[in-house]
Amino acid sequence: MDKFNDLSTEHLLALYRRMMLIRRFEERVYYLFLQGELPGTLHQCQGQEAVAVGVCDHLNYTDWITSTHRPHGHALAKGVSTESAMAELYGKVTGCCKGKGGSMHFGDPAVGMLPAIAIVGGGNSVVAGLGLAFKLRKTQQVAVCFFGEGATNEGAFHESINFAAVQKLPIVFVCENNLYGASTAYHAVSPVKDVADRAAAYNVPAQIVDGMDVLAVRAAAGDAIAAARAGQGPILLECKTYRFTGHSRSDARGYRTKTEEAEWLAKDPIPGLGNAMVAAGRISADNLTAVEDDVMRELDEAVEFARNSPDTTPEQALEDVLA
Amino acid sequence: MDKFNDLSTEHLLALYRRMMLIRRFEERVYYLFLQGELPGTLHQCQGQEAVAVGVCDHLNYTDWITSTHRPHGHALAKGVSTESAMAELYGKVTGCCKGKGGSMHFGDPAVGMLPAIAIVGGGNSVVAGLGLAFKLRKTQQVAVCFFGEGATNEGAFHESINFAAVQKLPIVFVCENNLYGASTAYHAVSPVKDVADRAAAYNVPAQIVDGMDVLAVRAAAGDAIAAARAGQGPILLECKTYRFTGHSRSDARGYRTKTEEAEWLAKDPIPGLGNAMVAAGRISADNLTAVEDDVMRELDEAVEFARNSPDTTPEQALEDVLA
Amino acid sequence: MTTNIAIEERRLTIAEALREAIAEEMRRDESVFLIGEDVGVEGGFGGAFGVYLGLPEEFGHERIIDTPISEKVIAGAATGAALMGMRPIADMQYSDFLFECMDELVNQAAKMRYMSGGKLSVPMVMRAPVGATNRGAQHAQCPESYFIHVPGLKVVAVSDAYHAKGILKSAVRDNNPVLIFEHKLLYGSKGRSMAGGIELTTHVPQEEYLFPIGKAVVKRPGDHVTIVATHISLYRSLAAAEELAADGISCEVIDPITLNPLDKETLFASVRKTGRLVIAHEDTLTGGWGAEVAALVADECLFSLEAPIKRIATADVPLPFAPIMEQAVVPTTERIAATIRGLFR
Amino acid sequence: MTTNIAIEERRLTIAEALREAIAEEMRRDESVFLIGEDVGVEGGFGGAFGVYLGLPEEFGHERIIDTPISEKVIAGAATGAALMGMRPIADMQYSDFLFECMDELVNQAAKMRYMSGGKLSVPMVMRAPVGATNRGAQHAQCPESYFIHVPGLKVVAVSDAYHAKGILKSAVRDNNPVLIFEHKLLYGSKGRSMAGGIELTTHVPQEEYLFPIGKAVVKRPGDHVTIVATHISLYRSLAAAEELAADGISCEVIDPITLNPLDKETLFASVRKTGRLVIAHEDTLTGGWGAEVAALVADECLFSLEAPIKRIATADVPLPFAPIMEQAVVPTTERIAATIRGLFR
Ligand SMILES: Cc1ncc(C[n+]2csc(CCOP(=O)(O)OP(=O)(O)O)c2C)c(N)n1
Ligand SMILES: Cc1ncc(C[n+]2csc(CCOP(=O)(O)OP(=O)(O)O)c2C)c(N)n1
Ligand SMILES: [Mg+2]
Ligand SMILES: [Mg+2]
Repeated sequence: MDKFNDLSTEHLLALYRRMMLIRRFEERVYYLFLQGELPGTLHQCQGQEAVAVGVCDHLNYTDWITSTHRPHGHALAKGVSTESAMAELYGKVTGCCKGKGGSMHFGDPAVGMLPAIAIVGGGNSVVAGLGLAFKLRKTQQVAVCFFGEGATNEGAFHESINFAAVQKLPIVFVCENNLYGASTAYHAVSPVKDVADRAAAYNVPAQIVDGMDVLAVRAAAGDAIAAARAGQGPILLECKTYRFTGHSRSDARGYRTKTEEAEWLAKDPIPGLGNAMVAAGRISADNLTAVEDDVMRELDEAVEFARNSPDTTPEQALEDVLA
Repeated sequence: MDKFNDLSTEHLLALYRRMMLIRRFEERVYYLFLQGELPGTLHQCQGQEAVAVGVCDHLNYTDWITSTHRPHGHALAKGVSTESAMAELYGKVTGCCKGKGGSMHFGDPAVGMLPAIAIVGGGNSVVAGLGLAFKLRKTQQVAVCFFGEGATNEGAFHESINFAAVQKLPIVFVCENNLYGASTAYHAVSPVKDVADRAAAYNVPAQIVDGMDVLAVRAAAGDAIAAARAGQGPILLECKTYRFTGHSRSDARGYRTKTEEAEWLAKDPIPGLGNAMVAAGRISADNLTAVEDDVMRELDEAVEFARNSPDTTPEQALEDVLA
Repeated sequence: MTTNIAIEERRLTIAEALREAIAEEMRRDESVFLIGEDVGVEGGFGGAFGVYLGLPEEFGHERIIDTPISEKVIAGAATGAALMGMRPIADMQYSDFLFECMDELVNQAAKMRYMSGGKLSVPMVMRAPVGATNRGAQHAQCPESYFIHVPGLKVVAVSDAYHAKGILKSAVRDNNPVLIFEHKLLYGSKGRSMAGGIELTTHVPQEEYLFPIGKAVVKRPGDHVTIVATHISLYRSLAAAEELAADGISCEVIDPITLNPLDKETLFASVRKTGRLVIAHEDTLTGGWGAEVAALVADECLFSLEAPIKRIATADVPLPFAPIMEQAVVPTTERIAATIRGLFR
Repeated sequence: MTTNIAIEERRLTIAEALREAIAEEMRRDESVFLIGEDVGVEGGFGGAFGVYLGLPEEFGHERIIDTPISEKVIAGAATGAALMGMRPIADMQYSDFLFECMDELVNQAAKMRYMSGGKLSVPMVMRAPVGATNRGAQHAQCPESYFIHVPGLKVVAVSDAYHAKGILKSAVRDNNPVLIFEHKLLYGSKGRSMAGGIELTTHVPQEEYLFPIGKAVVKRPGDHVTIVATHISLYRSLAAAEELAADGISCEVIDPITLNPLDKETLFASVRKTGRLVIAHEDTLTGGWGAEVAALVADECLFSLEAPIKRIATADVPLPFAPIMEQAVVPTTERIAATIRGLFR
């Protein structure tokens, strides 16, 4: 097995493209937000792309994920269409949630993603039910719960993983440990070094993964998802990662140092994979540029699509409360 | 040090008496309940006396405890007067909570006991504030949180011990692991063998204690309380114990075996201590009988007191909502 | 016809009726399952009020799921499973514990459909026992009113076996989260004397039937005053109505059954006829569901009113333990009757 | 007098006024402390809306306590510390997260005094920002109404800097748990245009003052209709009143400030004078606090009413993200004005 785990160049480029799509999506929507074109707020995931992409690479549309207030990367990795994601941010009726969800509630049942849950720990509670449904139906589906390290201090984290362990539910708990919950450093509010230190309290296997390396994430997630699918119960993956931007769009990041930021920027997963592929002679630098161009075109189209989509109507606000 | 940890005979007899008081109190109120003299329901603690007594032996009235739906033993161990406890069960205005609390909310600020909290895990949340107040005031007071093993699956357990660990609060978490939460066996709903297995998730020291041995409890609690008082942060004591009766007054205990019950009955902490003292020549059997007689007299008086106490009035129901 | 007589003799308690409803729905639909604390333990209680006795034997422990003491995950698991098309019936031993899973109910179960733009639904049922029974403040609440305020939830209060069975079956089939509140003293398991002599069984037909969510029932027709009441207060209202009839005051007593969405049609028609409205509930007064009923009528039927709208509710206190105090704060037949008499002076 | 002019020029935003109140109370009383998520982190935000900027520098990290993301323990620790005689001010970043600690608020903080037979008290404050700001259903709620239903809690909604400061100081000194709800768009930190042009500062005197819990303020006297409103709806009501004045409809606009206990005296006096009542709030309609106000008036002032009681509230939906839809469901000046005009036809 080579350093790419014998993945085909095509496959590697697909991973690269997916990460690039997320990165440029985030940059584009930030720009649009600053232009005043997008309402509300944004919680962005630049830097964390490898986690979403590495995990979701193993999932079918019939597998489900839950996400958080920071869901753009998870959505694009799981297959929510770029157009419908963009349109959602514009509050258009063509958005993945018909303009009702917005940035914090990205999701699409068609590709196996619940509306993201912006209550910290909320996805942890709800994912228990996804796993339970799959177990009861014996369908071999898997549920993946994405959450930040900050969420591990919520009661929901505890109750959910405990129940999942007892019931041996097919759930992979993927903690994106980006060191901070809003402005608060994990170590300042948690007495353990790693989130993984908590898995023993539930007799659940845990693994610490380099969340800046999409191949490392992919490998660990592959094992975890396969185990969950095989009925071996839940697993906790702690992916060490970093958000390159602020917590939300107005965050000046005064609570962390430039040195720390620079250290993590150096681990950027996207050039990380791209450069390695070039160095290994799998592709040329031009291939990467082509991917990026392709992504930019997709984003241009998505913005066009969103801009040209019909607005929601006041009447629509009253629909979809009850089934 | 002898097997009694060099405790004076007087001290040992006091421990014995306190356990006996709790045992006979529980038996008496069960009888009164069956007679229709007491309203509501009862969650009793026969078999678990050593935990409450061994722990509270180290506490001053300025130290505080929180308790649960099963609080009679904690109350009597902490020093709530037998009369006011009994009167509370009668719903009399002389009760420790003026008849407003009842069996599940026993408590008395005068001796350092909050009204017991009958929401499983509720005391765990609130005790964080007791510890925090003591820390902020630098008073060297300690808070003890009593809870069952069932409570450890509540989010409150997790959030509270995590916060206490981070803040190094002077709290001793005393888990009375009596194997069952209502009808549900701990092992059926928890993936770990011991509650103590969870302490590492909070980087908190833990100790498993024979909860049927008051001297063992007393020794472990002494260390834990001293450490907490010295500012070393929270500790988790898991006391293995058993309730000899049902979960509440109407429980036929069909979910556990007679064999298991017999095994635990054989470990009864009260004759355990009494017989050991006699065997060691510290006292004679007559001493024990005298203690028991004394306890019975105290209980007779308490019942008399309660019966003769004035009823509450309808008007009093409207008082004490706001300060 | 003798057959008819035989059928009419089939009287069940609410506990039995609920058990039948659950069993029937579980037989009918593989996606229905039960989840909660102490619901299926062998040698256990069959749930806190014996509703589930016998169900694990028929349906097994896969579909009767005993949980840790973890209300958040009970509600979360029910929500999540419902999102995947299952039809969970979740049990909250006492409704007082619902406060432990408010986020899952208010922010997740109720909002998921809307946030998904109508692409998902949450067909779950949550059952919760309410009411004061000499157990003090944390085992006595009637928290229905908190939930009528949550868009996306349906809220039901059942007061007799017939409607309990019919509406629980409707709730299981409903594609929305439905909370069903039942009064502990009305289950039948605690006996009639604890319930103040209320008849605890009703006729429940052998044949399957449904009772719709959103429909009220006129329990006693009358002309002079409309009483809207649930649970024990409903029976006390009926007793007061009986008493007042002797004085020539004719009360129309309505059991709303569904508190949200409320059957406004039945309510408004009655008030337009009687010109007077009294609401009785064991939930506390301020911000209770009676306020919503009053507000609706004060908007839609104001000029039909011949007297102030009166609410008879539990006093605004945490429930006290002592029976004397407890009885002093909950709505009694006497208070209901006296309040109504006051409207005719 | 020039001095007076100078004093009147001291205008603060609500965020600044709250900060002053907290600082003054922390200086005055050693037992006051602040606890919440991201409240005191160095280089952080000073709380989600900047209210706490500068406080850690003055009071240190012992008294400005940053917690894990653990709402239960924030509320539990505040309750417990208050029981020990401390006076915590707890911060809930968004009021939507209150559902994570309902048990601690409803079952513990509110009931501890009563359960202890009046021997204990819980002098805590919990602050929580409300309101829709284009963030979707889980960051938009106005959950005041849930809490007016809890005996043992006091509930306050502040809408201007002067009263915000005065009542927060009273709340800190109050011996009961007090929940204070503030509207995100009114803090001043998001700017006036986000708030639809509302003037976001008011005069706040240099000298210390308190404003009592339980007292309403008549923001605009009038004769024909009483409007009770809070937060943004209050300003929209004032705008509607201005507009209606041109049509000869004279509105009395009341800011209740305290939602529980409500200042019934001011409310009833106004309705008896005007004969008409309109309630406007951004909380959703069904079971909202407007229902309680309506129910009280329909009981106590029924025969003073010359028109149906109208409630203008957010539609019964989880809040939508898209601004068009959000604006369609919250109370607007137009809806308030149109509803009131309807009462005079
Ligand atoms: C229950 C709850 N509490 C607080 C918040 C406010 N909040 C939003 S994101 C956030 C930090 C989350 O940190 P983490 O879980 O590490 O995720 P990250 O933002 O780092 O991706 C906080 C405190 C919330 N949304 N929900
Ligand atoms: C939040 C909550 N959930 C459920 C209950 C119902 N209940 C009361 S006691 C009990 C079992 C508690 O078990 P454990 O913590 O082990 O204490 P034990 O009864 O064994 O002393 C349960 C489920 C409750 N009171 N509160
Ligand atoms: Mg984080
Ligand atoms: Mg136990």
